[in-house]
Amino acid sequence: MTRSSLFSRATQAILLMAAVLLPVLGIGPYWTHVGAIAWYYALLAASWALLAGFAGQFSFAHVAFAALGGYASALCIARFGLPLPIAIIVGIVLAMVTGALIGALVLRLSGPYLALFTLAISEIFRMMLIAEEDFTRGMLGLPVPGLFPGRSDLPYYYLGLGLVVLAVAGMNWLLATRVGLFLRAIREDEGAARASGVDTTRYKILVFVVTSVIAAIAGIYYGHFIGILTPNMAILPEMGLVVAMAVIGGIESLPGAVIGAVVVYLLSESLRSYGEWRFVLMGLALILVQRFAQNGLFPILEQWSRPRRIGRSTAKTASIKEERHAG
Amino acid sequence: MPADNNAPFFSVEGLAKHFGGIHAVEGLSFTLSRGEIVGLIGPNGSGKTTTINMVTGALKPTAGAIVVEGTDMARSAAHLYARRGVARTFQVPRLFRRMTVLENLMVPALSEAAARHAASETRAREVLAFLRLDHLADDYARSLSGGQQKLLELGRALMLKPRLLLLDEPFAGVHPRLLDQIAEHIRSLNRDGYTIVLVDHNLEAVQSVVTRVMVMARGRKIADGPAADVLRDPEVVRAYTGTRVH
Amino acid sequence: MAEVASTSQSHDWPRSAPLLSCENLVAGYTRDIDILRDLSAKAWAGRISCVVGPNGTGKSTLLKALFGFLKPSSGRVRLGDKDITGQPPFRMLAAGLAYLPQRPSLFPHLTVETNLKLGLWHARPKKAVLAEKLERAYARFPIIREKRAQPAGQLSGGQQRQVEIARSLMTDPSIYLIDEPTAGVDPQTSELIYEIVRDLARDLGKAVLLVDQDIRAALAITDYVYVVKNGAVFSEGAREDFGSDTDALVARWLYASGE
Amino acid sequence: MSYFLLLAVNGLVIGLIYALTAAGLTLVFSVLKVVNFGHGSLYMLGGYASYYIITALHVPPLVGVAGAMVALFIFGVVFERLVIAPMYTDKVERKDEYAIIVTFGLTILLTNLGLVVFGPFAKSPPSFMTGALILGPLILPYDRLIAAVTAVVLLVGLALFLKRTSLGQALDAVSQSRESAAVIGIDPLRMYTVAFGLGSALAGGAGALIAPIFALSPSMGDLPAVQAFIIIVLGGMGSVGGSIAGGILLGLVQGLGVGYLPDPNRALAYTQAFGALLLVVTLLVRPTGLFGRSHLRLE
Amino acid sequence: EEPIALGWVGPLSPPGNYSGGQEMQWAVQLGVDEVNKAGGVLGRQINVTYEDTKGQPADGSAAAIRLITKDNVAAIFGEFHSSVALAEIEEAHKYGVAWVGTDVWADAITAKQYPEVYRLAPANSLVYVKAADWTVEQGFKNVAIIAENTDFGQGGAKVIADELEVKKVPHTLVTIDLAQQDFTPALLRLMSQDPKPDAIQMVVAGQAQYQLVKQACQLGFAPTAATKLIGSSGLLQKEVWEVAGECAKNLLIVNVAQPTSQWNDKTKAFVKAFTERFNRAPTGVAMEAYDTFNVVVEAIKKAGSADRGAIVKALEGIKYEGTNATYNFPTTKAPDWAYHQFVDVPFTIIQYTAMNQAPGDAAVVYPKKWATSDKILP
Ligand SMILES: Nc1ncnc2c1ncn2[C@@H]1O[C@H](COP(=O)(O)OP(=O)(O)OP(=O)(O)O)[C@@H](O)[C@H]1O
Ligand SMILES: Nc1ncnc2c1ncn2[C@@H]1O[C@H](COP(=O)(O)OP(=O)(O)OP(=O)(O)O)[C@@H](O)[C@H]1O
Ligand SMILES: CC(C)C[C@H](N)C(=O)O
Ligand SMILES: [Mg+2]
Ligand SMILES: [Mg+2]
Repeated sequence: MTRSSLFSRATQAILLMAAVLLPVLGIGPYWTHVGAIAWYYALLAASWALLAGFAGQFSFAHVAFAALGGYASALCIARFGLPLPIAIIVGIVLAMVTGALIGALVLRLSGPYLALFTLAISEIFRMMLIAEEDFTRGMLGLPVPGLFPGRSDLPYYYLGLGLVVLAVAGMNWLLATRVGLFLRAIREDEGAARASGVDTTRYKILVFVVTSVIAAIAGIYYGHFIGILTPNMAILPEMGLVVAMAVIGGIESLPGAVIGAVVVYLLSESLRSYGEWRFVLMGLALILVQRFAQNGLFPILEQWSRPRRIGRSTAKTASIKEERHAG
Repeated sequence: MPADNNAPFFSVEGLAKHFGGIHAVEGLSFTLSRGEIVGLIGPNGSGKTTTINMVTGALKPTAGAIVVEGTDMARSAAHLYARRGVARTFQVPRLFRRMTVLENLMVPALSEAAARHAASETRAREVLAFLRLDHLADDYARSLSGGQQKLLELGRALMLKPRLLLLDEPFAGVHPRLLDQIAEHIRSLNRDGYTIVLVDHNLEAVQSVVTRVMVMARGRKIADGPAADVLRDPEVVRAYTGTRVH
Repeated sequence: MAEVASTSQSHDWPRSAPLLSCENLVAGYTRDIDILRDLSAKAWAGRISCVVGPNGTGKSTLLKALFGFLKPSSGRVRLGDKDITGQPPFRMLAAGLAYLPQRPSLFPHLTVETNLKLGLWHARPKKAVLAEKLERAYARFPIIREKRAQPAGQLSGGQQRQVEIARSLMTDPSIYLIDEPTAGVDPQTSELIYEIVRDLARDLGKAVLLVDQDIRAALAITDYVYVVKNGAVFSEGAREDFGSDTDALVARWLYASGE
Repeated sequence: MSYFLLLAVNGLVIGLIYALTAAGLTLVFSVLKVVNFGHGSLYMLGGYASYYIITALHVPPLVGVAGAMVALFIFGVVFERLVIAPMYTDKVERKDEYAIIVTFGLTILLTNLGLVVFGPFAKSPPSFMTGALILGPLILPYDRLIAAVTAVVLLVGLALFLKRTSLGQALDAVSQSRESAAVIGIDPLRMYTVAFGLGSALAGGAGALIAPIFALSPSMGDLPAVQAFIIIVLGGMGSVGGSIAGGILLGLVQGLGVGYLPDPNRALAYTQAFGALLLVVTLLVRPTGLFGRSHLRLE
Repeated sequence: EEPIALGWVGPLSPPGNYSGGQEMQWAVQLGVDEVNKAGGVLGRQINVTYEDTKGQPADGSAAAIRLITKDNVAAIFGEFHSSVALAEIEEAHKYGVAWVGTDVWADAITAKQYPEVYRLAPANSLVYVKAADWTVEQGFKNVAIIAENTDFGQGGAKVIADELEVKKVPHTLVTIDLAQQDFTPALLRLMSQDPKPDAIQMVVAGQAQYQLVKQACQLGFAPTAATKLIGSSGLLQKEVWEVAGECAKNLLIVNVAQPTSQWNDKTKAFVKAFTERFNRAPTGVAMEAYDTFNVVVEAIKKAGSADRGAIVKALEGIKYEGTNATYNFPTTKAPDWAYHQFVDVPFTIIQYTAMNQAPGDAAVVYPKKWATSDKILP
């Protein structure tokens, strides 16, 4: 699995450098702001890629976890007057518990049933956010205090970037251990994985917990950064956007998902000047990218750079060996 | 593994599986002593695969007990069987198709908590070499030919270092030359103390490996005993072998 | 690559026009790896041609390429004197080519009977014809009759194989491509299946291209043998040229097709 | 009492129309294995298509519905051929997921194109029939009655088509195995196109039936799309009968849920949640929905 | 010289009320073109960046930040949704940029008393106290309030409810979500009450009202002799006739525009220009939007520069005659929402009396001084 070629590591390093340096090189407050939001999506897309791309658990509740984290933290402050760090911890713990619960509930579900079960859960949660207006302020939007004084977005930008790097590194580490192997085995054939001695229940719950926590952290970050939360952060089109980002980047690569998120979000921002045509173009772009870069962008990037076929024994060499046997 | 042939380390009592009205397995009982190598044969649909599914936890029995070293595991999850050293292959290969051949073997190898990565990989490569799949180690499992998939299926079970190995038609679709080698390997595993249950329709091959044969028909066991005797049993001939084995 | 050409002159049907033939076929699953490398083979009406060889050598790939699942990068596939290279697979049945793949190919959620009926989907048969063909299939494979109302996915492995064979017998093509028909099938039924395959050629004049690992049983009914290795024909020859000693023949082919 | 009756009937009627949307979605899913995010916008297109057909050609509203279905069938076929079909080459590793993106792109594209092209102001085709059926305590606007009846007719027709015709069987076959279908002479790609076309037509038909009831807007498909997702899973993927049952059940539960919850404002806010909750409970008990095919693998 | 950059915010796509947003945007465009044609302000052209806020608070705050940091606007104006406005003013306040609201009614907007925030539209308390009093005057005994779940809806409903409470008129409140399409369950609930409400006050913006009108009417509930139906400005768009048909007849509408009889020359010119250019008659919202833009322009003139702080200051002392009223922004802080709140908003209740009627031809039933009819129709 950890076949990440020298190039892809180099590209990642370069991109990371760029991400670190760009704001100080003067992209201006606006693009810093945009970048900081892009990190929110990057966290979601990367963790969803782990959940769906690697573990095969196509959950549609991922943005709901972001909302859960965001609301939990904001409400702890607004309603119970808890200090910020405690509020954040509450958000994370809540996501952990809920993630485990959902992971346990979906144990028997697969494919579309899992996807739509989680969609339903997510909708119920969103409905609650709307309906329990007295507590959540519903569609009015819940104001959230900021994390940093002053009005610069720079600290948020670097916080977001740091979270993305941490999350991706953490998840990649997880994938490099046997857990990664087991998750993919579960995705391929749960029964066969069990027959191979893998405690599938445990790992499925684990992956839900890990990814839910990351989603919740993303939501907490987003809430405190944007300063207002509405139930709409968990609507289906938002989920669709995260899926699109992950898939466009290449669903089986966490850095790929990050790149996908950044590309898609920047694209949607830069199309802004087209006014009402903006989303028309956005939709068109999604379709076209998919039509012509069918396995996602990241694999293409990797392919360009990689010398033709390395390190993979091919059937050609296979048959040569076969000949030797025969001879 | 010491072969203490007296202690029945695995036994099945009154096992049954019903699918709606279909009684796929009914009142099946047998014991396996440590180190035994047994053939399980019977016509298509006689309940062999269903039996394997039950005694590895993939299917919950409708009734009956499955006792492994004194504990009834009839309600246990599949991975617990694997942890206890009960491994199986699938009749139609169920590989991790979008994982490489090597990774397919690493999954069972690492499922044991104490397993080390390097040692497991060495062993996996040994198994691959034996199955003549070593040149395909980095290919996706789904790109294997039909026969190669069966071999990998076998390899995956071997990686669990099982004490009881249940093989569901390991010979089907395998070239006779390789078949002979696999048969030899199964014999040698048995010599090393593995207990083995072999399901296959290639009676010649089964006979060359096992010492005892159980025959199923319509979900029930109709014969059980030394291979030579059982295969000459007229009822077995009528129900199953026909004219093919003499 | 050694060509074990036949030395005997007694039979010249192998030189007659084949019903299905491929010449210098090159094909593979990915662009840079060829599995079939310059492979030529034939199937004659009324004859069974058998393809043997080690695992992973390209036998199934050959059938897939003939049936159109793989587009050859070079070489021709001819049906009679029609060039059918690169035709999509779903056209093949109508063109007279039936295929029994090595991998399971039933529709697991449909009943056994519906699966059988779908074998004739392309022909849109009359009800009476369909009923008669179904009856024939049931008569041949009693277990299928017993299970006809069950979803095919609930059958045992060998039972499913029987349904697949019965389904491919529903149609009346002139050529059969058969990949390991009896893998996983019990001995009695295997015997029946080899009889059926033999009758397809002998009595009904079909051309059969049979891929098999049960070399003994296959050679017993075969007319012409191809040993495939590394995606090309390693040796070939007519069955008749070797007299009637099947065991000797098997030993010989086994040697040739082994590793 | 009559209050609950009215709620139940109203829920039933809406549920049936959503069931029609759901049937299209389930058809596309089961054959192409594509979760069609764009279904709601096809529904929207259907509504506008009928509007323009009716106002431009001055045909009766139901003819407009039929016209919308034809138009959407054509749209679906063209879209599938242009954008989805090319993905079914062996080059593409995970077709299903990529198809999701395409349909997601489609929905963004269509909703916003709808805004640009159809304008931001509400439109509504004429009623099928003005007035309401009044039977004692029961009040049912004719528009809704006619839409529900038409939906039932279309759904039953679809079920018969899938069961009885050879094209229907081919669709079912392809839905289970693309390769096996080719082995028996069915062109899977053609079936994909047919299924997508039919799915679009059904979505369009539902949109056209709703148009006189709820009026048209570029975003009119958002809510029914989520409802349709819930219905197909509730009923069981790939089952038209399941969609009907799921739609009715969803409609009833949502209707009556509103009635039985004591706090009126909460009750209304939770309307959609009742359906989702129903789904969650159903799946926990039956992981393949009410009428779904359980998982079978070839042995 | 560089053009002066201004920022407009408002809903132009779902789930916002984009039809209202569109009207507002057109009216602003008209104003911009007029000003620029006349040579601009302070000799500089004006360039307005239009931000679509989709009716979403989060998009609103993002839009405000974008306008302020990227487009460097001198002032922000517009908006239709109160909840979104509340998010936007936080940013405007943070950066010290003037924010002038067009058609947002929640009290809270001005009640925050941010120096940068000004409002041309009425506060809920301004309008709905009067509306409630009017229902009492009309002798309604059982009022139902249907309110959307936004700051506008909830705020407005509360104002009405409080006033009815004071006047001891029984009332019920039902909250709806704008994403819904079928309001039948809500209506059935009201209908099954005993006694049935004799007036329904809808505190709902935009097109959801069409559904409410149509569905209430199809149930035989309202507007009927027994139950009156009172709505808000979304119903002034002519599409109400297409969607609700006969059902819209006898509808009552709370309108914050002057009746035709009171139009000044500016109003007439604006209506003419708008109708010619966009092929539809403007509703009150368009006039407010046009006036908002001109108020901002006036402030720039008065400030003598496009400096953000100067504009904020200049707005405070402004007196500008627009199409709909003559605007000024008091600095009193009692009641809290009165700060920078324009108070003399023209306020009428009109009633459609015939199919396909234009709002200008509808009967004015309130206030007395402008009334064209003294009784409301059944
Ligand atoms: N879908 C695939 N993608 C890539 N490579 C494949 C694919 N299927 C088969 N191959 C490769 O092609 C070669 C030939 O496979 P094929 O299935 O034709 O073998 P075979 O001769 O039928 O073997 P067997 O007797 O085991 O069925 C094998 O080395 C296999 O790895
Ligand atoms: N899920 C199921 N639902 C209904 N019947 C089933 C199911 N699985 C198996 N059966 C039935 O149970 C019987 C036993 O099947 P099993 O697969 O155990 O046979 P087998 O002995 O392995 O046969 P084979 O030699 O063909 O592999 C068969 O008649 C089969 O149809
Ligand atoms: C009726 C509308 C003019 C109210 C306004 N849209 C608001 O949200 O405040
Ligand atoms: Mg079996
Ligand atoms: Mg093969």
